[in-house]
Amino acid sequence: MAKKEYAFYPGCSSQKGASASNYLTSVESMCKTLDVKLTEIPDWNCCGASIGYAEAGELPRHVMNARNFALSEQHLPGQEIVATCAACWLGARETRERLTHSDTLMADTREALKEAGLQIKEMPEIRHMVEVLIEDLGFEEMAKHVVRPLEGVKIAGYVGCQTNRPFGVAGESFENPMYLDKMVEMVGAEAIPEYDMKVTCCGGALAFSEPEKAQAQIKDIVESAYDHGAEMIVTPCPLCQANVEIYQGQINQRYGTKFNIPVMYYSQLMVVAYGGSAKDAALNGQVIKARRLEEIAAKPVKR
Amino acid sequence: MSANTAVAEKYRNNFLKEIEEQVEMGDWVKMCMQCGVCSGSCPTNFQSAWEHPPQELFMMIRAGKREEVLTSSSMWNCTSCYNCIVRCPRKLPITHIMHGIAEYAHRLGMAPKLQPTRFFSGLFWKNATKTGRVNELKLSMGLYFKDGLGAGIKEGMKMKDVALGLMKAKRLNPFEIIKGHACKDQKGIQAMLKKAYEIERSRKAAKVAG
Amino acid sequence: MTEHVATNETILVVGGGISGMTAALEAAETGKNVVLVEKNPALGGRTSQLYRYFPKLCHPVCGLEINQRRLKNNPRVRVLTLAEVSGIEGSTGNYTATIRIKPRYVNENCTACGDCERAVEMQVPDPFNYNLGQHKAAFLPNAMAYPQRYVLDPAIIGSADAEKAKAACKYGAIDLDMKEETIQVKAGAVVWATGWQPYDAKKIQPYGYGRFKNVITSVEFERLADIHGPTGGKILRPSDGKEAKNIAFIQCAGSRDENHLRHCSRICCMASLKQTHYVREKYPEDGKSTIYYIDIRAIDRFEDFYQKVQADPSVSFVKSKVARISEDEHGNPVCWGVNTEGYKRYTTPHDLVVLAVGMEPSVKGVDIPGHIVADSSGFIEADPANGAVFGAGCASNALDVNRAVQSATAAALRAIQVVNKVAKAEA
Amino acid sequence: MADIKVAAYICKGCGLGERLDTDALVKIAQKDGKVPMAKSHDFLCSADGVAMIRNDIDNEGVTHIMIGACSRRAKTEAFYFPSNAVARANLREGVIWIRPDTEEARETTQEMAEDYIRMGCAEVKAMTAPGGNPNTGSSKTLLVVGGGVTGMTTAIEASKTGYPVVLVEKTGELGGMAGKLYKRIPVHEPFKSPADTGVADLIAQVMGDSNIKVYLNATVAKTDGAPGRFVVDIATESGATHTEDIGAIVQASGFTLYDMNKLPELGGGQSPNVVDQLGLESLARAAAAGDGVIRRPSDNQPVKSVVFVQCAGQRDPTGTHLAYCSGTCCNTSIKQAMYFKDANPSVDTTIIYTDLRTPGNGEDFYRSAQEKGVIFTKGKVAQVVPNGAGSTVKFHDLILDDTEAAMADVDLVVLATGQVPNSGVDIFAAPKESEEGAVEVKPISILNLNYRQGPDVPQLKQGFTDSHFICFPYETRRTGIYTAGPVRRPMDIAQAREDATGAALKAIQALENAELGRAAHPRSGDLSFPKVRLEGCTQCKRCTVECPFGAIDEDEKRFPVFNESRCRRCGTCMGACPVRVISFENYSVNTVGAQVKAVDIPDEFSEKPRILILACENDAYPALDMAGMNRNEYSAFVRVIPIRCLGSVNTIWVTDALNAGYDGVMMMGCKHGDEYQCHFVKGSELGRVRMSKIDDTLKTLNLESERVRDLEVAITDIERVPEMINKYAAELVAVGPSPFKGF
Repeated sequence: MAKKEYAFYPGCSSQKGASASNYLTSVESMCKTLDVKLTEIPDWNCCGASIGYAEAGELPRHVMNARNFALSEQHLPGQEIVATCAACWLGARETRERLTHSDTLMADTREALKEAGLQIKEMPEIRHMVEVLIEDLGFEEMAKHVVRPLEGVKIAGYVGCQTNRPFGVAGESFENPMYLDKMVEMVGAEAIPEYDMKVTCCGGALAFSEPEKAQAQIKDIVESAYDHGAEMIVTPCPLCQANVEIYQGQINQRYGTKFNIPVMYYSQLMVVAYGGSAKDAALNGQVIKARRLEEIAAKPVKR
Repeated sequence: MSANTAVAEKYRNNFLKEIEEQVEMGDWVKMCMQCGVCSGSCPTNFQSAWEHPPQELFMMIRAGKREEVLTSSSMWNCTSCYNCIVRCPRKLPITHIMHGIAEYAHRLGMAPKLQPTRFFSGLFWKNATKTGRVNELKLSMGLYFKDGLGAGIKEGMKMKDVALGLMKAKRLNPFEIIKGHACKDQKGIQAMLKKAYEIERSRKAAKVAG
Repeated sequence: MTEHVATNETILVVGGGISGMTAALEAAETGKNVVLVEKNPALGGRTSQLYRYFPKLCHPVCGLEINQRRLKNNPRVRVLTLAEVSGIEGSTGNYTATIRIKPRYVNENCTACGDCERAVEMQVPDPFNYNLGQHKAAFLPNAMAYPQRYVLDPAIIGSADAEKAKAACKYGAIDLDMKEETIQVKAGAVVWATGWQPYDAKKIQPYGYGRFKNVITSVEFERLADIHGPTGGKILRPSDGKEAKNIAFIQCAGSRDENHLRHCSRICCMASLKQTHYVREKYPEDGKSTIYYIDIRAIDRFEDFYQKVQADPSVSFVKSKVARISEDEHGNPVCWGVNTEGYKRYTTPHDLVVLAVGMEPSVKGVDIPGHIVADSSGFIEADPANGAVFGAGCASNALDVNRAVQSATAAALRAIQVVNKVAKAEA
Repeated sequence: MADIKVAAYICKGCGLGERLDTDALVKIAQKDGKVPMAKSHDFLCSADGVAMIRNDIDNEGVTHIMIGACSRRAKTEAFYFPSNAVARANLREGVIWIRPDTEEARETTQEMAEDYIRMGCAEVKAMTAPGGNPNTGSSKTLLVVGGGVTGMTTAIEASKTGYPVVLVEKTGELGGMAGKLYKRIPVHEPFKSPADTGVADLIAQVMGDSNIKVYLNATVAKTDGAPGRFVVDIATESGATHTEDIGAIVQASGFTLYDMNKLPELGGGQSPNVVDQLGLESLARAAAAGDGVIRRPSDNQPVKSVVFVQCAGQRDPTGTHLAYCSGTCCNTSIKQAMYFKDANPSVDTTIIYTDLRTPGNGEDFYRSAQEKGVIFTKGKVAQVVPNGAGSTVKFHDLILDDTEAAMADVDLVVLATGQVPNSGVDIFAAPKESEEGAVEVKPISILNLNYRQGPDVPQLKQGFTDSHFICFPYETRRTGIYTAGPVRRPMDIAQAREDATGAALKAIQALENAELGRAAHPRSGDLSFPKVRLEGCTQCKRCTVECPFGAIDEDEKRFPVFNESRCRRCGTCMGACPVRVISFENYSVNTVGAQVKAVDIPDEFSEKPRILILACENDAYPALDMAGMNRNEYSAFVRVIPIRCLGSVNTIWVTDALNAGYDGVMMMGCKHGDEYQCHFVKGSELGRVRMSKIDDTLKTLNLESERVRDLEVAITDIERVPEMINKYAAELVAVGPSPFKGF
């Protein structure tokens, strides 16, 4: 029996062939090492994300999330929900808070859910994978499994917005959260705590609708990483990862920069440090290849 | 526009009350003390200025500037970074108010037609709720082709490299065009959402009726 | 001074700042016996750490000198320093307070000659200067210190330095074996005047206090301007000792903020207006002050002080709560925000940023011994349920000095009313 | 006068023994100081040293003590001999700490110490231990002028403390302004809604208290006497006059709202539907008495929209209206807006403000108003145009930067006009010429003081009563008379009640100390008092005119009449007196003059100039002490004499010094003017005025004007003062030695 079990809410972007599929792969390998059992919520649906607002309205948005709660309670009773995607986590958690604080909203939601033959009782806790790692396992436990420290790799911890605000990880500051830097150090790499763009917004959905606005912000994020001598950027959020990684080419065209910095998930770093292969870490999933990590992943594990 | 004029008539010069009753979290607008932290915290406001930053929108609402507010492009600049929310000394849920006003303007059909984020936002929601899960390929295509085929191809070409990169990395699946991810119980989802909209509409209507 | 015995006709005053001293002296000068308890080694409190007062720009130590002289001439006040009230038992007219007295390691033989200070090496942070500087581990708390008697920092005890200090003292004033003692004091009434403390600026994350060296607090700025301060009265910025000439003052740093202090701390606007005068005084040619504010609260007669500052070309006002501070490559703090008067965005670098930090009670209502009724900010409310424990000064509200003195004088009368009843009953 | 026995004690501790030849000092005391009983001690402030002195007092009959040790500000507990005359020669802070410890400095340092011993001995002999003012009164009754919240609170609190009270109210009922209010600003958690004023309860307490005698429709016709023995005539409606013996007085005469008719541009006086805050209160009371609906005065229609105009006629830099902020109007408008919202949330209430001022928990009240739907608009109102029943409010919306902003068809406009103190006659006001046609209304005196210096308490420029309003807010310039409430500073009920309670204590304290013949603040407890030798008086009236506290009257023959218990012991009268007939037992023309003369003046060839420093004991002297503590060196040629106040400096000291061959005189006093820092308010100013005339004296002696310096010194000038001294010493070398040396 696994050390820890959770109902898993991977979210749309983490699905096979989707923009964060590499996130999912690495998370699965990571959890294997850490002996954390994730059971996907059967037939889970989209959280609506923050960008859905124009059409979503209030109740429909909450109903979408409530459906996942209902399914989780029904199929995985007593388990907390873990999300890997910042938006999923935020959306679900926000719904949970609103429903707890408004009886009307709760009643309305229940009424709507009936249409899908579902119902919610207590509603499970909603956790982000990072919370699980830090709060349920702890750095010590995570560090135990490091067999291939990422020595000498300088990594900028880019936390972004939605894992950090408005809820954030308990005990962390909104303006200067340190957990990602701690994780970087935990895997034996070199953190950049003074990286001043660590909570700057990547532009979110505006990267699609108004690229120039989003890319202006992404430029600052990448530039500052370079200024601090980072070789790669690490993030806990799929949209951050995609936005910061895949537009570097366009930004170079727009601003005449020469950006080409890999953007990784914390899970990928951990898998490599845990002795996993490039494949386990889904390093092939990078648009901008993380050569240093590939090299390290190729090295034999010193046991 | 009839829906619009109806409410407008009902509220006459009390736009604030209209916002309080029709907009998600709208009842917080009156609590603003005009310190400006929200406006100063907004990243897009410093990349390319908002027409009216949040705190100014709140003042305009109190001043009854209905037309200017609802037709403004401002709210659509929100990236949902939540900086304003965590810094507001009055704890106003500003991000949600921005979304709320945008949604209301959109509902009344007063939001700027060509505002790309307005379009994308709607597109995203439809895309996500159609099958219960987002189809990223259709989502981007939909966005590029919003202004017709020609423009679509042009936009698409611009994004060619990005798309290719993602495909190489197996993070964009061309076959999603035919068959993408989807929930099994789509009927249930549709029914559930239909109901949700009904309830929400009736509640807001009830308020208009007073 | 003389150790009169405390009885139920005695008034216990807790806190030796301007409010506590005032309450004690006003009561004593009306013929009542008072025990005055101060947790620091010297009286004077927060105001003794200010460079100037608004609106007269006079020096707080001037009033302190008068109050100390009143004290020296008045045998009715018994002063206990390094002392804290840990418990209050009993009821109106009949209280017993438990007082913990920390060792000073220096007895009344001390003549304040300074030989021990010269003898020791060890340096320790100087709390009188908000730890901006250091002083010897054998020290006089400050130039105006009353009692005028040296103190040994506990850190020195057991070290060779301690022995040096002892050896250096010709008057047997140093007693390294002093221990903390706990005494009980009877009193008919208690005036609680423990004053205020600056809100912990670290908690105001967007301003980066603690992350950026050149972001300091308003109370720290007072020490920079003061001749007795760590820079000898020069306004130099912490990061590189460079003259700080372009200074930002950020209002409501912690106050009027549901994430921090819900109340308005009242004094901060006036304090910043006053501090622009320091900039002008030290850099008459090219000093520059910018005040970022929500509402300037220059209440009643202070308004004309505000108008004078407004007329000063070296001071500009921006109606805006600064959203965040970043730091540029020269170590200059940069203020980000929007001037809400007509929506103007700014990202302005300054040499130094001074946070007008809010005021919170030094002892929160819930932590006051006995069951005291306090408001949500922890200020003592006037309430019959408090019996004969009366809040005074900033323990009872966010007050400026003259209001604090008023409040303390009023509290003294309330205490006198109680002990007069006791006297009548006992007579 | 009983024969005196002087003893001199010289301490060898704190390095005095090493740095100075203390045996020589003992000899100086005996020889030059003519004090046969002179001793030295290794550690004078020790139990043993103090015991030695005590023993001499008890067994050797020593009455006068000269202590040559540290500053008079140090070791006060050890050297506490209240029943003896004590002088302190400051050898530590004043000599060895400000001089370098070098061989070449040794001689001048020793000379300095020797002079201080001579001065100490001379001073102490000229002193007697003060016995207290015999001319006391013992009335324990408080007079409270004003029956509003402040006055009633003062009366109740004083009575609770055990003191009888006479309360005089000019109208027919108690309650004052607060009595006209519907509700008050909340003072308890959660600070969300208007609260009961509590006035009715106060009135009941006052009327039910046999210890409080109330005169309604009454005014103070005449106030005579001094603390402890005031005699007050109270004129009542009936024309009858009642005379009361009073110990101390609290003036709680309150305020009047600024006249909104002076604000026609804001609609003041232009329409019944434009009211001031008091007007709104009466509408609210009327509503409460009726169906709870606040109605429009013009046509009695329910008010559907109301606009509050903040700072109406206030915060005006142009000087046309009030320059200050009344501090309470923001909270009041918030409260009044709640009158509407609590009764009917659909009433539109807007508050137009420039800076919203709700200090402390007022912030909760502000938030509560927002929750209730009160709209706050940051703007400057330009004009209120009444048209028909409604009004249009034109303003500059400062947030939207809309100069044309306007609100039409406003049912009711409330002007937040400020508080104007009822402080009576401004006895120092220059007569201002009234503009065309306007009739200059003479202010009516509140106290009708039968004082040489006028009928009321002196005021600050804005009409509030004068005080050291930061450290010592209660200290007026009329001893035993305290002011409380809005006459001191704009206040709301909560503050006024606090203030009233404090004032009650001060009044009680004043009458208690007056009975014991003691001084009041700032020399509280001082038993010395001014004595005058009338036979020498020339009726020049300088003392009666100059006394900062109006303590001295004149009799029909224009001789000064001292009211000792009105006196604060600053010595300004003594300094002013050209014939030197005024003195204190322990501080007189002689105690200082003798010190001036005691200094040994080297001849003109010695290149050892002598500079006399007269230093204010509250600021300059401590600054010199702290300079010493910091080891900031200054010239060994100065001889410092602490003085009570620059105002007490008698010209004779300066001329004596110059005649005796001093090369220069420095006078160090506190800042004067509007922002005065002198603890005797006018003392330093008067001293300066006096000294500005010294030049004539210098001319008659044909001396250079450089020989006298008048300096403003603050207590923090621990570096500046030594610099000034050294600079001046250098300058004097240039001027050359005084021609009077060796005469």
